[in-house]
Amino acid sequence: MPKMTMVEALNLALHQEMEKDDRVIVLGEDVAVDGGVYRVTEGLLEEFGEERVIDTPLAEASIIGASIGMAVYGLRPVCEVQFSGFSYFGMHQIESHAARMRWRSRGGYHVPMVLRTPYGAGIRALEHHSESREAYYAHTPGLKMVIPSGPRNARALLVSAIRDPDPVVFYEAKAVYRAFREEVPEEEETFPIGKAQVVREGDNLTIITYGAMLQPSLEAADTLDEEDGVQAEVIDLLSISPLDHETFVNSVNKTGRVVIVNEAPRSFGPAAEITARLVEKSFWYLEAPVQRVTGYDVIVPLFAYEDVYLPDAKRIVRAAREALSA
Amino acid sequence: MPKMTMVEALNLALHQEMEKDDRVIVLGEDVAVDGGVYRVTEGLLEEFGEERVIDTPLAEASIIGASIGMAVYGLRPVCEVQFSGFSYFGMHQIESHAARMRWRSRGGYHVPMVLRTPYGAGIRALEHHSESREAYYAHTPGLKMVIPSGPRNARALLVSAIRDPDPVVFYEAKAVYRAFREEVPEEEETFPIGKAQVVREGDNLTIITYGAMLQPSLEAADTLDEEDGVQAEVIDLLSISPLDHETFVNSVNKTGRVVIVNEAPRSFGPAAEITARLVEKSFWYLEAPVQRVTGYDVIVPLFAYEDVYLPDAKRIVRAAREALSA
Amino acid sequence: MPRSMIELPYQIEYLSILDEEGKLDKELEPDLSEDLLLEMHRAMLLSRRLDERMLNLQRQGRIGTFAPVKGQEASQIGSAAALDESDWLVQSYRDQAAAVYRGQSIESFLLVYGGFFQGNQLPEGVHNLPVAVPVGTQTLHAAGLAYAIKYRGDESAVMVYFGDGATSEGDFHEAMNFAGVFQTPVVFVCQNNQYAISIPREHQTRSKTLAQKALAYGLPGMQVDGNDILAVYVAAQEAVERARSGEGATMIECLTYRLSLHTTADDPTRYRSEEEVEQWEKRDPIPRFQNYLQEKDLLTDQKIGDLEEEIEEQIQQAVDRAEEQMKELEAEALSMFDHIYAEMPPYLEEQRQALEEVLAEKEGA
Amino acid sequence: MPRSMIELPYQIEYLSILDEEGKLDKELEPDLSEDLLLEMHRAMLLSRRLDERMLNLQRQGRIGTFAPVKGQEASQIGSAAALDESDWLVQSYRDQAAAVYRGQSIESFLLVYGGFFQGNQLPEGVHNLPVAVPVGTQTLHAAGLAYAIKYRGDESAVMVYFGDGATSEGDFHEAMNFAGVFQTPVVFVCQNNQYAISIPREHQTRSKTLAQKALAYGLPGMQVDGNDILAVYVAAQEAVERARSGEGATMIECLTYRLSLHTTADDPTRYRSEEEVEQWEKRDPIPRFQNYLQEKDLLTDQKIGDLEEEIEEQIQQAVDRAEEQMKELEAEALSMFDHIYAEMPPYLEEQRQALEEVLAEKEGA
Ligand SMILES: Cc1ncc(C[n+]2csc(CCOP(=O)(O)OP(=O)(O)O)c2C)c(N)n1
Ligand SMILES: Cc1ncc(C[n+]2csc(CCOP(=O)(O)OP(=O)(O)O)c2C)c(N)n1
Ligand SMILES: [Mg+2]
Ligand SMILES: [Mg+2]
Repeated sequence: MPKMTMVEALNLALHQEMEKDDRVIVLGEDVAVDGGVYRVTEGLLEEFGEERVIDTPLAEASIIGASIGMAVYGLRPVCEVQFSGFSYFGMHQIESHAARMRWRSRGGYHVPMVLRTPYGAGIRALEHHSESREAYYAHTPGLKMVIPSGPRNARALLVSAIRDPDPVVFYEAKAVYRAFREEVPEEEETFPIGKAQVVREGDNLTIITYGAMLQPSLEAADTLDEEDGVQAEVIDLLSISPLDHETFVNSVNKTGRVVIVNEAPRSFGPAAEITARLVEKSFWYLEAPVQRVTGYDVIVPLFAYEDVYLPDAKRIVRAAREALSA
Repeated sequence: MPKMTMVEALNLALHQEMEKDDRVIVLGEDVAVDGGVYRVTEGLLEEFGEERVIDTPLAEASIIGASIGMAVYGLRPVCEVQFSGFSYFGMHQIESHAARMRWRSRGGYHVPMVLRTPYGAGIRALEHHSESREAYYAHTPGLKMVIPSGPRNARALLVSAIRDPDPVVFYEAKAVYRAFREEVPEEEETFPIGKAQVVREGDNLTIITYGAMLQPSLEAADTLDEEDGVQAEVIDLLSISPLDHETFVNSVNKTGRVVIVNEAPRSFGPAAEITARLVEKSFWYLEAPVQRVTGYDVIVPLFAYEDVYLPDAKRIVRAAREALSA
Repeated sequence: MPRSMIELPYQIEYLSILDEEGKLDKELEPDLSEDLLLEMHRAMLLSRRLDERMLNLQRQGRIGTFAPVKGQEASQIGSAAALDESDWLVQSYRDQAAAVYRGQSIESFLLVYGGFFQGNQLPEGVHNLPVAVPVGTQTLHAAGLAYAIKYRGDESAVMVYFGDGATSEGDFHEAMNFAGVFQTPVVFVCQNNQYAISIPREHQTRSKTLAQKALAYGLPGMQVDGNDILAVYVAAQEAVERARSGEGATMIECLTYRLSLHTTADDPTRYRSEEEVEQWEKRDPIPRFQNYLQEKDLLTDQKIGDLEEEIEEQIQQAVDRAEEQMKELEAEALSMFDHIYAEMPPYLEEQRQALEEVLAEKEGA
Repeated sequence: MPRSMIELPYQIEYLSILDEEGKLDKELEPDLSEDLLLEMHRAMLLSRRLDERMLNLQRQGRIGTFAPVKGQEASQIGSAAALDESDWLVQSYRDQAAAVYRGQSIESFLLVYGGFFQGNQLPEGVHNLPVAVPVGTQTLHAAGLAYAIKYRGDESAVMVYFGDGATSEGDFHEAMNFAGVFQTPVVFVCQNNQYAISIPREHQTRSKTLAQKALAYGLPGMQVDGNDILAVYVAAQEAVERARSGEGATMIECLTYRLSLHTTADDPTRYRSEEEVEQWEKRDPIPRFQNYLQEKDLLTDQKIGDLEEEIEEQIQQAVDRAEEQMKELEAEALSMFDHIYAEMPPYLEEQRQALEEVLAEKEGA
């Protein structure tokens, strides 16, 4: 199996799905000739031509709105918004139409589109290039919200997202894009949307996280093992919506202690919903307050302080010890 | 003191603030000649002229974006988006600029604007006219998010919002607009943004809510009193962000049992954040799982089923009994 | 050329064929079949009577808010008549005339405006999109649909309706630009009915015509008398042909007038004068066309009378069916969980069950 | 007029004064003071050298991504020079030339691109808005600012910069329309540098010029040679005058070229040819204007040499100051909590304290 970065793995998924299914088309700013500013769509133009790999005008609402129309006609548009910080330009199309067309038409039309967009901090970028606003989408009925954490699951989830009959917002962690390589099989792999994965087993504590925060969470688990003799179970959500609470509830019912890690701002963020589900499903098993390790409720600072802003293994360990000491 | 509807009370606030301060101007679709589709801005054109009471073209991003420019120049625009379901058209202006201008300019410029917009179900309206998406705004650093529950606090909070040096998203519950009258003093009243209010005292249970959900919550409290002999403390949040957790934490530390009521969809909604704060601050006082009584995670149905969709006193009572029986 | 004028590829045309005095420009008169002429007439009349009936139902509280078509029938029927079944119609919230003409049922609209989303289910084979309420947003769906049609090598056209107010929204701009760049087969039909709720056309934009906005996208734009169904038909037909033959998009501005309320929640006396409305009543598209047909001996007073009765009966039956269905559907509140996703995720299933319990309890009580 | 052409109030003008061969149209030559001419020249040169220096710093990892101005200096300085101090400049992310010309410091940009938001603090009295990264959004701020100016009866104008790509965004459309309807004193300056990252101008929109987009809003639009600082100045001056005198908004399209990278993260060889770049290098605005000044005996080789040295020194000092400040600011991470709100709410105060503890612990470790 070749070792790939997340960028390469996503590119593989697009190549293979486009080969298999001529309904799949790719559109966005700079996705064709330039191959995408992160090169996720590299080589697609050459292979599939400009009718299927479309450099659009600079207008996000139109990228999203036109994708809706394409999807209604039976295509499977995979559109790219260059940075998630610019996806709000099309928020009205997403909320008012992508998420509702199936419902509005009583199943007569549906919108099997994927909105791919890079999110998150950690790559020394400009303002608006470091946000994590997955909660907007996760809070919107009718949408699915997926965030892979590494090359292999990114590829599998993108394939699943493309085949999903409903609109999927697909966040790609810029910090993971080229951070490490993983073996990714040439043969098709999918991963069910709405399922979380236990990536490290443990009995003493549960760490729930996703996306770029998986790596520091695993690092923290190692530290806890080495320094505290604590076995942390680490859960990678992969889907933010539908949120697979069954998997993390099972874990917390076993460990009784939990740290949730997300890089989005804390208030009204993903960790809040996870906490609420735990309170509903695992209340009698909780032995300590749920710990949220998150971005602060501030504008993500320009990059001089982004490492301070971002949750890291240190902060996660700190929170874990808090949970363990209660 | 005259008895007023919420519409009249909001209108009073606008009249008085515009009289006092010529920086205050009002803009939006149909706010001038028509007096606003709900008549909240009625009479302002006649009194203050078309330079201060502006019928804009039909374009929400421009209403919001132009307000930002006006605010930077020192005005205090109170803009109206005709229904909150159309505020996402300007989401990029809100997220990228209204919420950030102070931060970006290191305090050099700020955006003292109010974005007034009717929200919520219960008035037999068309699609997109019944949503509650306050969580989008509450999750966005740099914004304040306010939702009054009745005529008197609506007036006081609108005055405070207009005077606030930061951008305030001001949700007005359509279901409350003309639902009842309250005494509203002619003299100026303000109410601090970021403060909740205990509107009914009780020792057995805490109900946390806001906006249009206050009425069914109070009704439920009455039922609990009459039928169960239970004294519910009812907290009206008024501000969703900043969220005044101190007030509800104090209450829950006393009662140990809590029901949160919001009409927004449940997942990733306001009740989740309130739950998370309680877990952080009141964990050791909680005697039962927190109950969320919310809208379902569906598109708000057209009006035939909106009463079924909306939380009502019955569902609140049910949840309260659940909390009490644990 | 240091200081010089730049020549633009398009100019803006104006078209009128049958004017408000009933004067016909014979040279421009389209050669339409008797059937089509009568079908268009019937569709306009049906829409007018449906408006009246719905207004009644609304006033009696039997349905909720809706937006009457009155005055704009020619703009809708004239343009929709230029479409084939395989073409697509992308509608907004005031386009019942065209939608019904294209095969949606009257009762489906009654259901929707009666608060039942079930009405939005389209009959098989009707290529309409459901009503889009957020102003201007549907123009982008049309642009994307048209792209897909082109990609598939199909020969259909897409027609999208929107109002004068909608031209101010960014989505309209982006849709026109998208359609221009990719030469997609869309016909942008602006029903300029002079108002966006209370905002008059002149206050909506400073441009002299709305049609000229097409120039910003290198597209042809045309202004027509939107109360002249012949002019609307001819313009639409040309644009649809352009679209089908791969020449790309066109914008048509139909000059018309909303003779009734914005919606049933609106009070137009707050923002416009009776005289203005009376002026426009004289330009009512229906009598104008009716006279034309009578002069052509295609209609008589007797035939019109029969037609009116037939239409009344048709509407009455639809109302009856709709009210019956509404009664039956009342108990179907759980259907609010349907069609949110293709497959219901577990957390929704849980919520659905919770609601089921609540409903059972209510029933029990 | 059954089928006829509609006359529009505006046509689109093209303006060039000093062409790429250095040929001067004497009749159109503006009568500018020696000081202003030299000041504009210096500002262009400063920007060019700053670009080069920043590229260096970026390649060495001392600052992060930024967008070079190279090639567009005349469009920026020519237009900004038409503004008074009391006028407003609303900038985007490639407008350092104008911003510095208007009084922002070089080190402030170095700080920002070095990752320190502290650089965005504007000096007192400089009426620039901070850099807006989301394409096109700033046009609306300009429209609103201008409205406020008009409301206050002040006589300032607002100038807003944006690119060819930005004209595709809905915000541009809405801003132009807003400015048109309310006749606000805005000058929309489009720096059409032929690319939006990799997307060439022709693929951005089907319209022949960008200037003609003004017609959609009933506004005057003009296309100028954006590498001809005299033409840019004259067009801008006229538009600013129009604005100040209450005649409303204007759009100016400056035909120019981005000679360098989109940003330092970009590889332009992927989407454009060397020949094309070379063609445009011949139209470089700086030598063209320099020759003009030399022919006017306002500059000599000697003077240019001195000026280059002076600029190098100026930039060096700014770099030194910036790097010193960055070092000092490194410890100020807690300032990320500042200026989120006028007053820090309690929950933020709590988070700030939590971070303080984390930082203290790290320091301790
Ligand atoms: C995005 C959005 N903003 C506001 C509204 C509320 N609204 C409904 S119709 C309307 C006016 C539309 O005017 P126009 O486009 O001219 O169409 P008309 O109603 O005249 O047919 C407004 C403001 C809406 N539906 N969508
Ligand atoms: C709304 C938005 N979408 C995408 C981007 C990413 N992006 C940055 S610059 C740019 C191209 C802009 O082109 P143009 O307007 O011509 O300006 P130029 O860069 O050529 O000066 C893009 C797509 C952005 N900053 N904002
Ligand atoms: Mg209209
Ligand atoms: Mg450009």
